[in-house]
This record gives sequence, C-alpha cells and structure tokens, in this order.
Amino acid sequence: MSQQKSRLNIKMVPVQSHAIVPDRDADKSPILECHHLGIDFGGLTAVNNFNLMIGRTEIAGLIGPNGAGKTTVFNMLTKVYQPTRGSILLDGRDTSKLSTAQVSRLGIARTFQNIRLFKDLTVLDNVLVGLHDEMDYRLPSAIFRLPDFWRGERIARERARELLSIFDMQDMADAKAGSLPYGAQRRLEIVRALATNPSLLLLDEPAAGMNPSETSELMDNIVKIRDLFHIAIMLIEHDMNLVMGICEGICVLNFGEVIAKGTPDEIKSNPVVIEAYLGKKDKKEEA
Amino acid sequence: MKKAMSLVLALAMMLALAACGGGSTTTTETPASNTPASTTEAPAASGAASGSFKFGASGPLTGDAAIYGKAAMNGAQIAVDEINAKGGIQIEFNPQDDEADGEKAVNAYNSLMDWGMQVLVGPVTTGSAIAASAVAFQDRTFCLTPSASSTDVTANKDNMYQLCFTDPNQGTGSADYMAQNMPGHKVAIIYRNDDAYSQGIRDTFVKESAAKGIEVVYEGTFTKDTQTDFSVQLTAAQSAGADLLYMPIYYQPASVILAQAKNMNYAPIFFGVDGMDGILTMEGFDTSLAEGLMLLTPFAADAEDDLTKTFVAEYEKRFGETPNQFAADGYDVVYVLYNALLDSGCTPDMSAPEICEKLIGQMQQTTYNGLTGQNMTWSANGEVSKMPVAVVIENGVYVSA
Amino acid sequence: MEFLSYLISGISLGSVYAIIALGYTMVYGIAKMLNFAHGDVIMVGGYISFCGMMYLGLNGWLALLLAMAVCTVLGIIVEGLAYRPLRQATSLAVLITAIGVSYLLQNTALLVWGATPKVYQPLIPLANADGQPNALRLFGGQLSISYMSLLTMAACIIIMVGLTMFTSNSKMGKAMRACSEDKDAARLMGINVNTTISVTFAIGSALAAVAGVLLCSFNPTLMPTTGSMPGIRAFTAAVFGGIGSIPGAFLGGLLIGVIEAMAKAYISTQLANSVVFAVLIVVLLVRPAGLLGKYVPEKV
Amino acid sequence: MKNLKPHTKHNIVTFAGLALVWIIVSVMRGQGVLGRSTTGLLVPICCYVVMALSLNLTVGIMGELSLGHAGFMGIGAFSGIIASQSLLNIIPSVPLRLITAMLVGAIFAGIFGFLIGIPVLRLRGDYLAIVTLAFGEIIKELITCLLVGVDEHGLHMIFNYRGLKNVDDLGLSPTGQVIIKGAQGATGTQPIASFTAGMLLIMVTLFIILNLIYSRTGRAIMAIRDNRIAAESVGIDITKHKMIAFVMSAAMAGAAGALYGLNYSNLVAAKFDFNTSILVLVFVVLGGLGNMRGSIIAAVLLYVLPEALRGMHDYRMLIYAIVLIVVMLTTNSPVARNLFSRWFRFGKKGEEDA
Repeated sequence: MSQQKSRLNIKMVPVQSHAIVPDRDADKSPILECHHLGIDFGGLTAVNNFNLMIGRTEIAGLIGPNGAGKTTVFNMLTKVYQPTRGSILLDGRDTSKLSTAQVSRLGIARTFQNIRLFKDLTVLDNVLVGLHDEMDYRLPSAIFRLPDFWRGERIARERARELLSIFDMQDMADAKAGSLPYGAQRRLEIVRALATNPSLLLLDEPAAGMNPSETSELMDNIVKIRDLFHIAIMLIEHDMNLVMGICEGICVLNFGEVIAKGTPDEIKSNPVVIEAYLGKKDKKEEA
Repeated sequence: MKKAMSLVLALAMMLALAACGGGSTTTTETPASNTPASTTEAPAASGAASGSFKFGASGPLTGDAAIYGKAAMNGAQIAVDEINAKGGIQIEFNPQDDEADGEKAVNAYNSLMDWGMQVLVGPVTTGSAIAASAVAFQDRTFCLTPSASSTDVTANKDNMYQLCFTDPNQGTGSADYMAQNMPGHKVAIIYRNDDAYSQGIRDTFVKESAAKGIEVVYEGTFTKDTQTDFSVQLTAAQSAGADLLYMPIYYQPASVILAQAKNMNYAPIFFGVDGMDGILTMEGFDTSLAEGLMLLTPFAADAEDDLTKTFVAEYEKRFGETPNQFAADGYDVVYVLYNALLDSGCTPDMSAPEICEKLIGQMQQTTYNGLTGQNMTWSANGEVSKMPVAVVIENGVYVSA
Repeated sequence: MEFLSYLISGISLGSVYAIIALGYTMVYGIAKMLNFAHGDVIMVGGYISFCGMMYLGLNGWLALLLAMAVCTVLGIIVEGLAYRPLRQATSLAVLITAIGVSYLLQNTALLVWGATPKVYQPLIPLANADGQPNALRLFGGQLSISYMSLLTMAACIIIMVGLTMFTSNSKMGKAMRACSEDKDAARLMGINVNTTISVTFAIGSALAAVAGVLLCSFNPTLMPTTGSMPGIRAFTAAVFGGIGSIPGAFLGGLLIGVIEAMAKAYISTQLANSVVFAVLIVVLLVRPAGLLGKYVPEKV
Repeated sequence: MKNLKPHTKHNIVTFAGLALVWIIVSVMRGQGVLGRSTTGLLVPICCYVVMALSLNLTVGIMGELSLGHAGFMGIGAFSGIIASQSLLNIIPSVPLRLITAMLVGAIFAGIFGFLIGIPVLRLRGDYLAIVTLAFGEIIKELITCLLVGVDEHGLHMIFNYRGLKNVDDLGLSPTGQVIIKGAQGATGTQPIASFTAGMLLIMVTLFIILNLIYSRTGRAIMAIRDNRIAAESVGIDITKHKMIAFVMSAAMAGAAGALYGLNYSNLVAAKFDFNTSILVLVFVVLGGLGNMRGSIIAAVLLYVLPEALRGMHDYRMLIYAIVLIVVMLTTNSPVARNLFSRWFRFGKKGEEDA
C-alpha cells in the first residue's frame, strides 16, 4: 500500500484481438486518471486515497471483498456521489464540476449492480434513450414531425438495432424491458450504456446471477465490445474466472483502500490479496 | 381488435351522453326525496298543457353551501304543496343541485330546460345565478332568485329578478342605521372577501360610512379556508379600540366570532345583516352569546304574524328544524311567481319565452306581501324594494330595535 | 402584548393541527399512504361527540370517549374494506380510494346530519357561572389564555410524548416501526403486518376523534365539510415537520398554527393561507424532507 | 413510418374515434336529438378531457404526482378572459378571439408552470405533491385578490391583497368595463366557447402529447420516470426534461382553462381549488397512467356520471363516491383483477398500449 506502488499504472497487456481501428493506442495516454480520490459518508471514510489509471483500450478489473467500496468508486466516477477529496480526469479533462449526465456525455457509461432498466419502455426504446444525444432534432421538429425528426429517428433506430445485434437481441426489440429474463436485462443494460458512445465503460457485476455458460459467453462479448468499439472497460466482478480470464489489469480494494494492483498473475500470487480474501488464519494454514 | 376498440370508445361516449340526457328525463317524477311529491296531486302529466306550471329550481344541495340551497328548496316545496292543495292550476316542482358552482348551475339549468321548465326559482347563490342567468337571458326564461343578492345578477338582464335585498342596499341600510341611531362608535368590520355577498355589502358600507361620518378603525377579512379561527382579527379589532363590530357575513362564521370574542372577553356591539338570520336556530347554539346582537333582516322566524307562524310550524314539522331566511325567500318566490303567472294570464301550455315576456311586463306592477316583507315591489332592473327591519336579540329572541 | 396573544392563538390552533398531523403521520409512516379521508374522520368524531352530548346527555368527556370508540371502529373498518385490498396496488390507486372514502364520509354525514351547521359545546364552557370567561388572566387581564387553549396544548404534548414512547418501547410500537421500514422483512420476522396496520389506523382515528372534539371546541360550527380544510392543513403540517416523524408532526403543526396567526396579524388575513404554503415551500427547498425528516438518498 | 407501427396505429384509431364522436355528436345536435343538458355539457367535457390529458403528461408520463393542476387551469381561464374581454372590439371575429384567448391562457399558464417548476421539480414524491398543492392554493388566493378592468387607455389592474380596495379604485373611464372583480370573479364575460373549439383543442393537445411521447424528448421523460439514476447515467438532463413536461402540461391546462372560462358569464377563482385538481387526478388514475385514450374515456364517463345521477338527488354524490371506491378496488385489487381480466380484456389492453 505504499504510495509509490499505488501510483503505478496497471500494467497493460497488448491487445490480442482483431482491432478495427488500431490507432487508439492505450499506452499513449490514459483514458482515466484518479488521483487521491476519497469520499466520506457522515464522518465515515468509505474510500480513501484511490489512485488509478486506465489505458484507452484496457479491460481492467476492480475486485475486493463485499463492502470494500467498489461500487462507491463507480459512483464517484459517474458523479452519482460527489467525491470528498481527489480528482478524476477523463481523457485529461477534470470532471469535478460535472454532473452525472455531463460525465456521461463526456464518455463514461455504466451498468448497475441492481439492474436499472427503464422497465416500462421497450427494449428498443431503452437503447434509444441511450442514443438521446445522437439525435439532433429539436422539440418542435418532433411535435410537427418535420423531416429532420424522421431522419434522426431512422438513423437512431438503425443504430439501436445494430447495437442490439451484438448480443443477438434484435428480435426482442419490441418487448418491454421489464419482461425480459434476467440475463437479457443485464445484456440490455450493457447495450444501453454502449449507445451513449462511451470511451470508458463501467460494468458493475455483469456476471451476477449467470450460469457458467452464460458467463463464458459474456466474457467473449466483453472482449468483443472492446475490440469493436476500441474503448476501455472497467468491471467489478466476484467471478474470479471472469476477472482472471479477461482483465488485463486488476485493482484490489479492501476497506476503501487499494491493497494491490497488477496483472492477473501478479494478483493471484499476491499475499496481501489472499489475506484480504481468505483471512489471515486461512493463509497461514495454507502455508 | 383495434377497430373493435374504437367502436367501444365511440359507444362509451355515446352511452355517456345518452345516459346524461336520459338522467335528466328521469328527474321528472322525482322531487326532493325527503319531501312529499308535489306532482302527486297533478294529473299524470306528460306535457304542460294538462294544467300545471313547471317550476324548476336550482341551488346547492350538496357541499359547503348546501344549507342555503336546501333551505330555499324546502321553503319553496312548502309553498308548492300549499298551492297544489288548493286546487286550480298546479305546480310541478323540480329542484336541482348546482353545488353553488357556475358550471354546475348551467348544467342544472340545461337539465331543467330538457325537463320543460317554464320558470326558474333560483339560482340560490350569486355566482351560480350570474352564470345561469346569462344562459336564461338568451333562452328567454324568467328567473326569480330567492337570495342571490349581487347587482351583477340582474345587471343587463331583463328576465332576472331578485326577491332579496341587493348587497349595496344592505350596506347602505346598515350605514344609515348606524349613523342615525348609534353615532360616535368606532367600527370594526370582519368580512369574508372571497364571497361576493360579503364583499359587496362591505364595499357599499365603507363608501357610505365615509360619507356619513362613521369611523371605521379596523377591517379584517377571512376566506372560506380560514373561517375557523378569528382570534387574530378579534384581537386586532379590540386593540384598535372598536366598540362596534360589523359583520356582513353569514351566521355560521358569525357564531364562531361570537364564541371566540366571548372567550377573549371582548364585548363590542355586534351588528349583522340578513345573512345573520338563523343564528338562533342553530342546533346547540348558546343563545346567550348572541345577546345584544343587532341585525337587519327581512325575516324573523319568531315573528307573530299568522303567515310566519304557519310557515314555521309546517317547516318544523316537515324538516325538523327552524326555517331561516333562505327558506322564507324560497317560499315567497314560489308565491310571487305563481301570482304573477296567474295575474298576467299565463297558462300552462305557454312556452317559457312567452311566459317570460308576460312576466317581465307583470313584475313591475306586482305588489306582494309575504314572509320576507310587506308591499314588495320590483323595479325594471329586477331589484326588489322592501324595508329591512332592524332587530336586536334579547333573551334569545328578536326584538324590534 | 398583542404579539403575545397572537402567538398564543397561533399555538393553540397549531396544537389542534399537530394532533391531527400526528394521526396523519402515523398512518403515513406505517401504511405509506396519504390518507385524505383523515380530515373527514375528524368531522365524524365531532358529530359523534355532538350527538353524545345533545341526544344522549353525556358530558363532554364521556362524549369524547364515545367519539374515540366510534372513530376507532370506523378507522378499522375503512382500512379493512377500502385500503387492505389495495396493499399491493400503486400509491396513486390508494390515494384515489382515500379520496373516494372522503367523499363517502362527507356525503353520508350530509344525509345523516343535514347541511345545517350544528353548534358544538366546547369541552370547557366559554364562561363560568359568573359569566366570566374561563381563562387564565395575565398581566392584569391584558393577556387572557382560555383554559380550552391550555387543555389543547397539554393534550397535544401528552399525545406526542405518549406516541413517541409507544412506538419506541411497546411491542406493537416496535412492530409498527418494523413495518414502516420494510413490510416484507417484518412479515418474515413473524409480525402480522395487517394487524399492525389496523392498529395504526385505529390509533390514528382515535386521535382524529380527539382532534375533532378539540377543533370543534374552538370552531363551534360543525358541518359535513368541517374536516376537509383542517385535514389539508394537517397534511401540510406533517410534511412540514417531515412526514412519518412524530416529533416532526408536532413541530410542524405548531409552526403552521403560529405562522398562520402571524400572517393574519401582520401581512394579510386574505393571504394567510398563501403565506403558510409559501413558508412550506421555502422550508422544503432548504430541507427537502421537512424539518425533522430523514432524507434518505436512493441507494445505487 | 415502418418503424413506428404499433403505437402509430393505436393513435390513428384514437384520432379516428375522436373524429367519429365529433361527427356523430354534431349530427345529433343538428337533428335536435341531444337535449339541452347534454349539449350544455359538451364544452366542459372537452375542457376536462384536455385537463386530464395534460395532467396525464405530468402524472403518467413524467411520473410525478401533481395536486395543483387546477391552478394552471385558473391562470389560463382568467388570462384568457382578460384577453378576450379586452380584445372585444379589436378582434370582432369570435373564433379568432377564442383562439387568441386560448393561446394567451396557454402562454401565461406555461410561464407560471416554468416559474413554479423551478422550485417544485427539485423535490420528489409526496413532497413534490404537497408543494404543487400549495402552489395551486396560492394561485387561487392571488387571483381572488385581482381587480381588473379595461377602458380605452388599456388594462387597469390592482392587486388588492389587503382587501380594502374595490372596483372604483381602478380608475376606469366611464366607457370602461370591469373584467375581474376580486372575489366575485369574472362577471359579464361574453361566453364564446364552442364544442368545435373544444374538440379541436382536444385533438391538438392529443397530437402534441403523442408526438412528444414518441420522440427523443418523450423517451427521455419516461426514462426519468422509470429510473432517474439510470437516465442520468446515460446523459439525460433531468431538470430540463422534467421542466419541458411540466411546462407543456401547464400550458395545455391553461388553454383548457381559457376555453372553460369563456363558456360561462361568471367565473370565480375558488372554482380552481384543490377539489378540482383532485377531480382531474381521478380521471387520470382511472383512465390509466400514461394511457391517453383512457384519460379521455374516464374524463367523459366520470364527468357525466354525477350529471346522469341528477335523478337521485341527495344520493348522487354518495353514489359517485361509492362508484369511485368500487372501481378503484376492482381495478387494483389483485383478486378482483384476475377475475376481471378474464371477462374484460379491454381495460387491461388499454393499459398496456399508449
């Protein structure tokens, strides 16, 4: 937990995939930088001294025991909570004065641990809400159904169907989001987040409640998304197979502090992490 | 499916409209449920030709103002039954609820027109009367309102007449009386300023009192929503040194004022207007609170003349309570209308506009002695001329002041 | 001195609002519904005690007990018939049903007791046998506080303290708090949620009866619509103090009464209502959950 | 067009139904089949339908409970009356003047909607509801304080908050005309509202609302309703979109108010109180939240019900109350709903659409 270690960027693994646009190179500049980020709730420090950098096409994992403050980090990044200390830079721009919506427009999209879909809207409409800013017609055009309304809607709908097809969901477009099965709801949340055209996608426990085959499909999809869109992805996950399988860099959080950072192999063998996960006693027994 | 739905939609609307039309026709044979049917003595009639006039009536029978409407309708019903019992041309009476609301008053009026109304008793309250009389003016239906007292009710409408005093009339009357009989008092006024009646009287009173040298030291207002607590207004009136409290308001808030003033040990002379009538007959009212209360009123339920006594006895028998001024007004309206109809030679087979023209001619020649005044006459603009009587309450009864 | 007497009339009026608001806030806190019929239960309480005194010859206190008993039963019946079937429904559906119940009570009262106002005999007569007002005279008679006002204030404080102790100490009170936090969890813990809500309504309605008697002691005219405006006032008071909070309802009621009196005295009697509402709006902007309400941010 | 199939079809049916009703009612009226009472109800029904539609935008689409909607109707009514009465000589054409009045009503109500929206929309849930109630009552009391007259020098206006002034203080010239007399409200208004105007207003309102719903703005508003935090996280500006819905809702209520006010020669501010707000809310809830067609049907049926019950005299409001409770119980209690959904497909279907 030394200052020096925590300042380090998560080590990047070169992109293995068939990237379409390979010029978004991760190493040139980080997409996200957090410096000494911290938040208190009524005198209680939930997260403290959180430092992190994520490369432009990196898949990063944020892990830690329950209550470690992982979701709180996401909430600070998306400004659902206002950090008490520290700064967040997205693509070099300071987000401290921005609201959730503004941060989203700047390029951070997220999903939620407890699914938050617009459940009375159709699947397609959920994605279209994500594409809100893609459509540039104004309210009067909508009310009088002027040509730019039709054009904007047509393009957005095509785009929405395209996005849905990533997860093979185009057939469900007209179903109510609330009526989808659990796994589909999780996928729809990801599609909706992608619709906002993010440069950083935050996934909060994307595999929660999924069976192994669904999880492995999800792993493929996450990598596919990164390769297709050339974006950075940061995920919170308890499924270690998923995390170790696709994350290129991993950050471990415990009691609101970063206790370790590194590649999956480094994390696996890090005694501090093992201690945090399994407890001191177990570790000794193991040794 | 969609077509079916649109059909259902259209059907529902049609049904709704038809139901409404149908509803109004079913009212024909059912007058107020708690009164004997007035139509029983009339031959089973489907039209006006069979010897009965159709009197419609409109007033609030539910809601806050129900007390006024119910009293007026009950009074009118007694008059109708008396007339029908005597034989001759009968009256079919159809009272409708207007909730003291302009919109509902127009609805009630239209419903009565469907029924075939020839003359209208009402509407009872000012706002309703203005709204409904505008429609009646165009239809040429004659209206005589028992109690809607604003000058706006009759303004520019030759078919609209009033039986009660107009508001300015009462304001002037009160100021005159105070200037003559009780000079030198410091006057406080408490009135309800979201009520046309109260505001109207107050406006004239203030104007007149300035001219007549009456000193007004405090004016307090209240609204429908704040008529439960007057301690602030009373404290202010007391500290302004007022020794005469003028209350151009109805009797329920007045009863609260009397109780709260007593509670504060504030005892000015209380002076009310015709709306104050009824205060003594409120169930449970401690009449000692009203001791010394002065009021101008056209009707006193404990007057000793035969007409009043019979009416009060009948009213108490039927409805279990003492009639107030509104009941007397309703009673008089029916008689005035009936007499005027006969005097002008109207017959039940005439249409409402024909009757209206005849009555307009007749009303200015009519003189009527009734419960609410002697030698009532009407001017061309529809206002009644009768004398207000000042009474003072002593030992729980009215005594001429 | 005038200021003091305005203050006192404000406090005594506020005490009545507070008692109504206490009932309101209890029901809201546990059943999570805006019971718009609460004001009309007050009216029923007023009529019942009136009838008790006029027709049964009971004295004021016995009539009060009678009214409390009848209102308690009424509250349980209304809850069981109208609200219980809607436990799973949207809050708006319950709200509209409550409005329906309110119309029902008003119009039933209109049919039973008629439109003519009844005049209520205050619990403590206005004047004693000598014709002197029953009031505490201070400062050589310049300031008089009626015993009725004192009684109301005392009743208000006793009820507030009693309710606070009841909800924090008794078994039923704890069940109520559990239900207000999470009905499903409470059910799993073996609490009978329906019974708990019924008891809440019973208490709320009994309080409404007390409020009815006190309200009518100040405002002696009793009509079928007597309860509606105080009902809305009490709703305002409950929100003002933080809906669901018992001390909040107490504080809110008192403040609303005082603000109303001060507005009438120093701003405009006509706009007194508006001033009360304007203060409410400002308070809610500064404290979005009312004075003593807890603002619970949504968990993400 | 091909992408908008389901709801477009639904909406065309709704409009066709409205047009059909319009034609049938007009024909029936021409034939004299409709009685006076029915004819007299047509304009107020139109006004309440528009009120229900506009409130449904706030409650159903935006998802916030408003208890002060009648306040906007009142603003529209009185500003519309002032406009119409003061333009009596300038715009002699009745339809033109009516349209002007409705526009003025809509604009004023919209402006107030914006001003009120600034504080109101920062709150949530029941707190928002009570503040709308508060504003509704404040608007009512403020209008009660107004004295307005017009003469050749223009409009004269007094804010009579102490209650000590009267129409003489307006300083009107002898030819002047008083439009609003404080508590007595607007008296002597020339009633120019018509059923045609009412039907047109319904259609325009419906057109605007439906086109709003099926656009990016409408989707954003509904997204906020369904999940505020998620909507924010995809970049939706919460305040802006709520404000759009609230202002449009207020403006449409204002237009309805203007039409309503110009249907009667007397109108008092007390009409636009809490009870009227509740009345409209009942239409919306019974018609189904977010279901515009349901709002129309519910407004018509529930407005007509007490009128149809006139024959019941003293019992009619009692019956109305019982009907209200029973309908709420049968449509919302799970047991009853299961029973009903078996025979009565229509109601459920309506809820799913729109």
